[in-house]
Amino acid sequence: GGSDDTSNSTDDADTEETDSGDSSSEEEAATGDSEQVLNLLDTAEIPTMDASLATDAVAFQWLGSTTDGLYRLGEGAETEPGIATDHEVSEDALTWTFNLREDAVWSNGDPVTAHDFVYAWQRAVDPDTGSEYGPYMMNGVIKNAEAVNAGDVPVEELGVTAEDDYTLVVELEKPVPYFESLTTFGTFLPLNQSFVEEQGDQYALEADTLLSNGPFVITEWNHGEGWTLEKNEDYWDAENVKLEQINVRVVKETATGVNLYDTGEVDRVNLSAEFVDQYSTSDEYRIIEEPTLFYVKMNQENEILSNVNARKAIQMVIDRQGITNTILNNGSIPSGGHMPKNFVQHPESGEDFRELNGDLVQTDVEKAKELWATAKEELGIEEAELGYLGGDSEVAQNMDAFIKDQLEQLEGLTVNVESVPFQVRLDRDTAMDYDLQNSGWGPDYIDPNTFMNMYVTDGANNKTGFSSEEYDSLIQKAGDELALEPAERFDAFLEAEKILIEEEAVLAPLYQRARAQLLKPYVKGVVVNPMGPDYNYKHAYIEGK
Amino acid sequence: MSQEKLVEIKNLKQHFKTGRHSVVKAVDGLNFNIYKGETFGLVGESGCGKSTTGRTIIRLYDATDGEVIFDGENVHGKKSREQLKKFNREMQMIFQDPYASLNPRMKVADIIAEGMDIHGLEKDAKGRESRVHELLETVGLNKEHANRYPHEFSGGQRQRIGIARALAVDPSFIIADEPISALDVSIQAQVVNLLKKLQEEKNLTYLFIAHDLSMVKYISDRIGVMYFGKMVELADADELYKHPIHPYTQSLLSAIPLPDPDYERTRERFTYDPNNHDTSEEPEFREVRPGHYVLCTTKEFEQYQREHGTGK
Amino acid sequence: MTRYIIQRLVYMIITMFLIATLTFFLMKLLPGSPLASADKLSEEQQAVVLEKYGLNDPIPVQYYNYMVNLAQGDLGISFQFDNREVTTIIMDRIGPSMQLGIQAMVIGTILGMLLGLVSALYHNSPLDYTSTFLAVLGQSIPSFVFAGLLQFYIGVKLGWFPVALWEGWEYTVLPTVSLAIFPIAIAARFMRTEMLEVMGSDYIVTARAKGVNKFGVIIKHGLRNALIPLITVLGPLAIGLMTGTLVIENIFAVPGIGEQFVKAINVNDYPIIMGTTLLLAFMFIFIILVIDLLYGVIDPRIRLAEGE
Amino acid sequence: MEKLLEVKNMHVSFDTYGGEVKAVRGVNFDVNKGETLAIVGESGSGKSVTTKALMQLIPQPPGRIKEGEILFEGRDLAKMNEKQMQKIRGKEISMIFQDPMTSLNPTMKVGNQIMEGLIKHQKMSKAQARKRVSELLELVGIPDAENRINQYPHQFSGGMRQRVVVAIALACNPKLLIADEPTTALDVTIQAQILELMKDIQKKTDSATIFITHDLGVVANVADRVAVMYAGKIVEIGTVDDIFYNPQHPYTWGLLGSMPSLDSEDEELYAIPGSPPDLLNPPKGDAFAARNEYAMKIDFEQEPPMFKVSDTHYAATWLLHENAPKIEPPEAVKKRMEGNANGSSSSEGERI
Amino acid sequence: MDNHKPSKDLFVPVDRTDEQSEKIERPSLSFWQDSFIRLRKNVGAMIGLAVLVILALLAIFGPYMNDHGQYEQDLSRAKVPPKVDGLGWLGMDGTLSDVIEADSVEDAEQKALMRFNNQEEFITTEVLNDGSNGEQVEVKATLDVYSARNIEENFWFGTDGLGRDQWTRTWMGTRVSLYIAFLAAAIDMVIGVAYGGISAYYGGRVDNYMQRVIEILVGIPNLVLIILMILILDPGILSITIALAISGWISMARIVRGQILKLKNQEFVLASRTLGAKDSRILQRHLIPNVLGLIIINTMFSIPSAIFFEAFLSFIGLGLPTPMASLGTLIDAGFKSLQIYPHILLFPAIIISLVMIAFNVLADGLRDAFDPKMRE
Ligand SMILES: Nc1ncnc2c1ncn2[C@@H]1O[C@H](COP(=O)(O)OP(=O)(O)OP(=O)(O)O)[C@@H](O)[C@H]1O
Ligand SMILES: Nc1ncnc2c1ncn2[C@@H]1O[C@H](COP(=O)(O)OP(=O)(O)OP(=O)(O)O)[C@@H](O)[C@H]1O
Ligand SMILES: [Mg+2]
Ligand SMILES: [Mg+2]
Repeated sequence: GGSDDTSNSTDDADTEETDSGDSSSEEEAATGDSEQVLNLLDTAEIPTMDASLATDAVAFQWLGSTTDGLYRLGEGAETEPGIATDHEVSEDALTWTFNLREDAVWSNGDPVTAHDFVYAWQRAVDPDTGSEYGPYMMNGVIKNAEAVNAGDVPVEELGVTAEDDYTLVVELEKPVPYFESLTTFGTFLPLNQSFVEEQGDQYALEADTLLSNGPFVITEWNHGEGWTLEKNEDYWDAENVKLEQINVRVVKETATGVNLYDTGEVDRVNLSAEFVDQYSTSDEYRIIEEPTLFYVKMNQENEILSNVNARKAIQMVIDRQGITNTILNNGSIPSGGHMPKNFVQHPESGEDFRELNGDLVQTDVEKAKELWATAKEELGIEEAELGYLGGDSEVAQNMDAFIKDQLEQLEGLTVNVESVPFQVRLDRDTAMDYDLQNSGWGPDYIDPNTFMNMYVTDGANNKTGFSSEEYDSLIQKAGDELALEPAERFDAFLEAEKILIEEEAVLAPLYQRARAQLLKPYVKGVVVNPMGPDYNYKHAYIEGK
Repeated sequence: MSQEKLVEIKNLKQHFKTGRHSVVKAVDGLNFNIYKGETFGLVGESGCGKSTTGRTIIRLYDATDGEVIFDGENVHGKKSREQLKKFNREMQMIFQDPYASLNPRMKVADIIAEGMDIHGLEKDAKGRESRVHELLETVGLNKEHANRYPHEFSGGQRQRIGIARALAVDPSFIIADEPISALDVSIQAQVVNLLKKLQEEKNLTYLFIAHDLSMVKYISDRIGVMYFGKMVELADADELYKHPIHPYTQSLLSAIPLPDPDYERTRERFTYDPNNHDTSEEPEFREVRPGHYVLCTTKEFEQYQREHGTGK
Repeated sequence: MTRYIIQRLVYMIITMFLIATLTFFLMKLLPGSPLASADKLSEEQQAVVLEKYGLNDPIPVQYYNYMVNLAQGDLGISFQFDNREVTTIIMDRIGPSMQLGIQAMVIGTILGMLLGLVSALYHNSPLDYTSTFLAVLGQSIPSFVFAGLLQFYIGVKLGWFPVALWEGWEYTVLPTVSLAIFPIAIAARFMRTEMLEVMGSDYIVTARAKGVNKFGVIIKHGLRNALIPLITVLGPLAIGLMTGTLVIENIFAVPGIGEQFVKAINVNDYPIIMGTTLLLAFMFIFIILVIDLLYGVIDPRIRLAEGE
Repeated sequence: MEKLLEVKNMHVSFDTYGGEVKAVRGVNFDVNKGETLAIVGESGSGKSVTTKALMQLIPQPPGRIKEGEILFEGRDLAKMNEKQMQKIRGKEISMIFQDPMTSLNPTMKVGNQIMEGLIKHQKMSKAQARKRVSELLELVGIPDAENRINQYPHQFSGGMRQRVVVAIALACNPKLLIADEPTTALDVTIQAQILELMKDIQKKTDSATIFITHDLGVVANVADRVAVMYAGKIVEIGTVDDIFYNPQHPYTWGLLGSMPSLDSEDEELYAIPGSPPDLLNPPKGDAFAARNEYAMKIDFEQEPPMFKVSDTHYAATWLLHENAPKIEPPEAVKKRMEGNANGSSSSEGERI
Repeated sequence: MDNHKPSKDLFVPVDRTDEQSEKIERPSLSFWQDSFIRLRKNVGAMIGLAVLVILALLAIFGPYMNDHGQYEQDLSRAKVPPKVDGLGWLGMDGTLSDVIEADSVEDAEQKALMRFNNQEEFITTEVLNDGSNGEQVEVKATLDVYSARNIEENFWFGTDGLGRDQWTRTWMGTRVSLYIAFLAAAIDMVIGVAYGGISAYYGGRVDNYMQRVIEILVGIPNLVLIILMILILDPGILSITIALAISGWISMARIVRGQILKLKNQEFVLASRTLGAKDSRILQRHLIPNVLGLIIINTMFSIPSAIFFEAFLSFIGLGLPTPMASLGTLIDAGFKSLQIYPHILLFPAIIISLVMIAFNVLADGLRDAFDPKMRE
């Protein structure tokens, strides 16, 4: 039967490719060539196709589909060649030299050269560009990025140069072991300087004011409504691209998406918990694990939360299994630390980070109550009242209500849920104007650092008041001296996570998100990425429709 | 009847701005006196400014120009609250529309007692109640009516409630603005009789506004005829009826239908054409016969005197 | 008449100015940062980005700049859609909203008036009760429930019309119907009351006394006189519909302005909030003017300009 | 004289929350060709309802004609359906309503309002109708008809509006014109003009008129015969002289007595006490009994039949019964009767 | 007529007293009593009123009719369908069923088992279409949820995604919705009436300026204002109510203004002025009471719109703070699982519709009852 291999598969999440083997057993045999058209949904309009300005998943998705960077993310989160064919790293790991292919062209015919990367990266950190991800991704990574962004030195000083048209030299601030995966990220995509400058303000605002050098070209872009991608015949790897067209429509309501799926208008739809019950028996149902974590952030400036026992009590009292099974019901898994499962593996043993550290938090209501009692004693209080900034997922209401209920198992604790829009929550986070907060984090590159460096003292994303010298030094070491010692570096992160979660209980982990979705069986070869663009459609094709 | 002036109206004007550049001269230079104890009738066609005159006298409108002197004091102009209250007690009004003039959401007792409440005339609830009952009886209703609502009454009864409300503050002067026009013929007589009776009992002075000359003649001592914001003729009631001088008055009198088929069969109506007037000078108000004033030019004056004069 | 319109237009500019000012300052009260990834950037980095949008200036300076640009017809660029002109975005989005709004309005008004007419004509008959009940029901079901049911049963189960999306006229059917329910209900109820009132008035009896038949009486004499209160309520309602309703747009995946607006508010995209507000306010005031002019057309007694 | 309209025992009721309002309770009268019948009576006595019932213009529901025949040239209007009535209305019988301010459609040009009937009944073309409208306006004394046609009612003065209403009613040369208080809203001078106009036209077209009013002066001016209504019934009917110079019903006395005459001196006006009865539960016996100064026991028990006073004059009061005591009518009325003793008219009522 | 032979002794004059002629038959009723009598005769309105009263009573007492708290969660009994003993025929039998399509009956049955987590002993299947006609096989599987999950007590309205008792939550939600509605109406009534009253009564320049202010307020889309209010104030019932009131009072103000403009020149107001009444007295005693009917009716209409608006706010995620429920949040939550757990939506939706219809009908009735024209 063809029903067991796609559904409920929680194992290897990186390659979500439907088995093509039994398409013949479908009621209708594939009749020769199917139309190579993929119909998709997105929940939001593309905010920008300007690589320097992109900040969100939608933008990165379609930038990724239309533009090749130095490398692109392929099967199993392995990098595959993009514009770069290969690269050399200097011994001190500070200088990376990329060799570029010479047959890559922009869709206007210009060759893709090293200058395009230099221009793009300089533009990303140039303060005049107003890029958010430029400084976020490059500061501390590319040499001089911070100074350039602050306007202290001219952009030319940025550590990226074109040795010749097809050789790109990148100087780093410090060794960055995951730099290769970084280069697949949207902010590092090349830009055709003459075209961008020619378009000026208009660059990337419409289908005809942007260029592509990747597998697909945007041929139609109706803002707010959807867009159409067509195969780029000039793509250097065009022969390996089978899909002729991708139609994307913006649909925000899950129910609407499901209805469109049911009527065959679209080929894939993500399901919310409510629909999982209904479709979980379907052959087309599948679950995609993501390396995105959700957790409760605790503000240690709050008197109660400054007590580690109180924090531990909160960690332990929440039934994470209940959240994933009943509230989310979409294949999400309880998380026991601050590193997702199947995200990074030990460089030598290949063991998963999560397996090595195990669940650092166990749900144990009795223990939690004990810890809480201790905490109350230490704090000298009987009652406690905490505010809780709710989440903003589709299930937020239920989730928040559930967590409130769970937390209030701790005697004398009252939790007041506040539901605020995302932007407001960010604001209150920055101002540390919260007690508890439902928060999430997805990786920007494939390395433990993306999760662990958040909580260094005064880190931009810390905002919990957590500060530990030991933790800081571990992260510091991982960035500096251990940069070239992958195994030790990995151990340092393992150690750091233990401090973060087990000892200091900075966060109360909740779950690692998964996507439940319906996918038409005739869609094959779509690669699911753990970061950057959600999907890689380069190798996708339709068969047996 | 004494010849003591109770109200003196001097050059009263009331202009309404109806637009940026348009003004309705509803009342345009009125002069007349009302003596204590008399009934002064004011007639004229619809829209000639009768109501406006009445309302301006009682300060519902601020006069554009001119004076209203009541009992020796100017009614208009800045007044203290006390003075105002005094006027409000001395001068009262009975309104044209018995349906619109009673608040449908108030009990009759409260409507009648409103003036007493405002002026604090009756200190305790008992006194207030007995006074209301007394007033109801005065106007020919009975005390059971006190706790009802206006909609339970007929037009005539409502008008009587309006009269009782006016009487509640013991006024000496009452402006009755077409108090009977909206009533049935059979009810009109009830109200007119009541007004007459009250005048005798309480020595009231009335300004009685109407456009029906026969009823006005019946109740009034003197009558003023208004035309387009101006007084065109003023005389004793009988005098006016017997010797109408101004052509408008003549036309008005000739138009009144009388309940007498024989008379009606032979009636000649006189039509008034304002263009027939002598326009060589501004007309003035002159005494053509003793106590009989007409708005006319010198030329017309002479003519009127020739035709109607007593030859004095 | 022309004078009157000119005068109204001047008032309109003043009102728009005040609205712009008020919204500008209100908007500054919105909590949260307009940056998409404020959580990832250090304060210095944020400042660099905000500089580009002039958001580091003191508020009075920002206000001055905004107003100067506004006077030149420049609404600025969006924050969430980088570099895209607010004017273009709004123009892109207002189209579908207006189309749906107008369709719903036209259908709603016509059907509603018919229902109301039937009610009024067969006053206190089963027909009256049925149509009144329908109208009340139309008012009583939350629009998203109604839209959802419509989509599922008509779109998915029966397949009569496309489930959602925006690719042609047939795609507008379900959203239009969902939107039209409310105007139908309102129009029906108003029509009924007004028509009953009008049908009881003397000139209707006069018309009947002339021997005009019932239908003629209603169409020639009744309708026009019942229209005034109707357009008074339907006018603002029309704006509400034309300026997009988030719920319907979301459910039917219509690229309209309502959804855009709510999103803009959620992510603090000030230029879009401002731009949309101004557009909506303009449409509102404009429609009010149109309604006022219509009053004069429908009822000659209503003189437009004072003293004219 | 030829009878144009004969109304026999007509009853009209309204069903309200409070119960059945018996607005018209058995009315009999007839109208001859070319004559004017005036119906007088106070507000609410059923005058309008009676005439509206003739044209089936009573709002149904709540109103309904409970019984009775309305013979118009021999045809019973009460049995006609809406379609048939539409042919009668405006063409054979037309109506002028009380209030010129409200009886014209404010949103329709005056010309069109007059034309409507012409196009409907005379099958005229628009151009013909226009011409006829000009004539009609001219006829009712509105100058500059060409321009006036295109104006709206609010651009007309009250008197002119009433003329327009008259013009509408006259448009198709009806055989019977019903004028329901056509001058109540106007002041005396304009009232006089309209009355003259109506008489004029009636003379020209030889139509019959039912004229409703409660102003006896107007009645004296226009009527050939008069019917006095009280509480949904005709209590006295006769020629205008019968009613004015030899009234028999105490209610008629009351009406006549309550009008001051211009030459009478200051004596108290005769006033009918009390107010009209509630038609929801009309009293037993004579509806007027409660207000009747001369009421007898029987008035509270039995309804009086119509007593014949003369061939033209009937009245429904027990006072005319042979057993009734001799009653002196009130002073004012007596004076009126005496004043006319040297005139024509009959002397004493003869009972049947 | 000839048959009339009344006896002679009836022809004697009677003494007529004034009392008799002035007698008013009607019993003495206050304005409100009078209106209420008319209202009582309006069957529709009375049914509306009765429905509202019943709903209000249920909102008050409903939550105490079983012993589940509104926030009491238990994931093990999440999404349980409604079950009422004796109402099984209404579908409230505590079962879930689903029609499953497959190629063969076995396949379908196997899927059915999977659909309900393989709780074989509690599943009954019924073959609707055995595929012999060439179509897909259809099997209807019914799961007895209560026995499958070993739940002893009955949930009358079922439970929601967190296993909270829907009966309790629905009535608590009704309570909140009605509360919001009434509060919003009250604020609306106070501000709207005062604003409209003052604007119209003082007229002239005051009116002109006050109307311009309204125009500006109307010009700013109320969504902006409302979202702002909700964001600035602490989220909660009060801020939602205030937000509602911000835009709500404008129509009230307009209506009151129009009405008072009409009334303030009525003769009874003039009469009061000639008696020397102060403005405050005229407003309070004469004007407001006469607009009261309209005010009440308008309020009746603004109540449903408040309920809807709160539902809309829930829809865009700005509704009540979790875990509080209103009918709006319940419907919003239920709507998402409409196709599979219709009971979560059904009951709140029925109640909200009932509330709306009842208010509408009642308001209609009130309008008639207060209309002076309806007075006999
Ligand atoms: N408040 C006002 N604003 C503008 N014009 C007014 C106002 N009040 C009265 N008028 C105008 O003033 C003129 C005189 O009106 P007024 O009411 O005094 O007439 P009237 O003689 O009492 O008429 P009627 O017999 O119909 O009561 C009319 O033309 C009227 O339109
Ligand atoms: N639509 C109706 N519903 C209920 N009762 C009505 C209706 N129309 C008239 N009536 C009642 O019928 C009775 C007679 O009314 P009608 O209009 O005929 O009086 P009228 O003699 O014409 O009075 P007026 O002189 O005021 O015009 C009144 O008591 C009135 O209340
Ligand atoms: Mg007047
Ligand atoms: Mg009448």
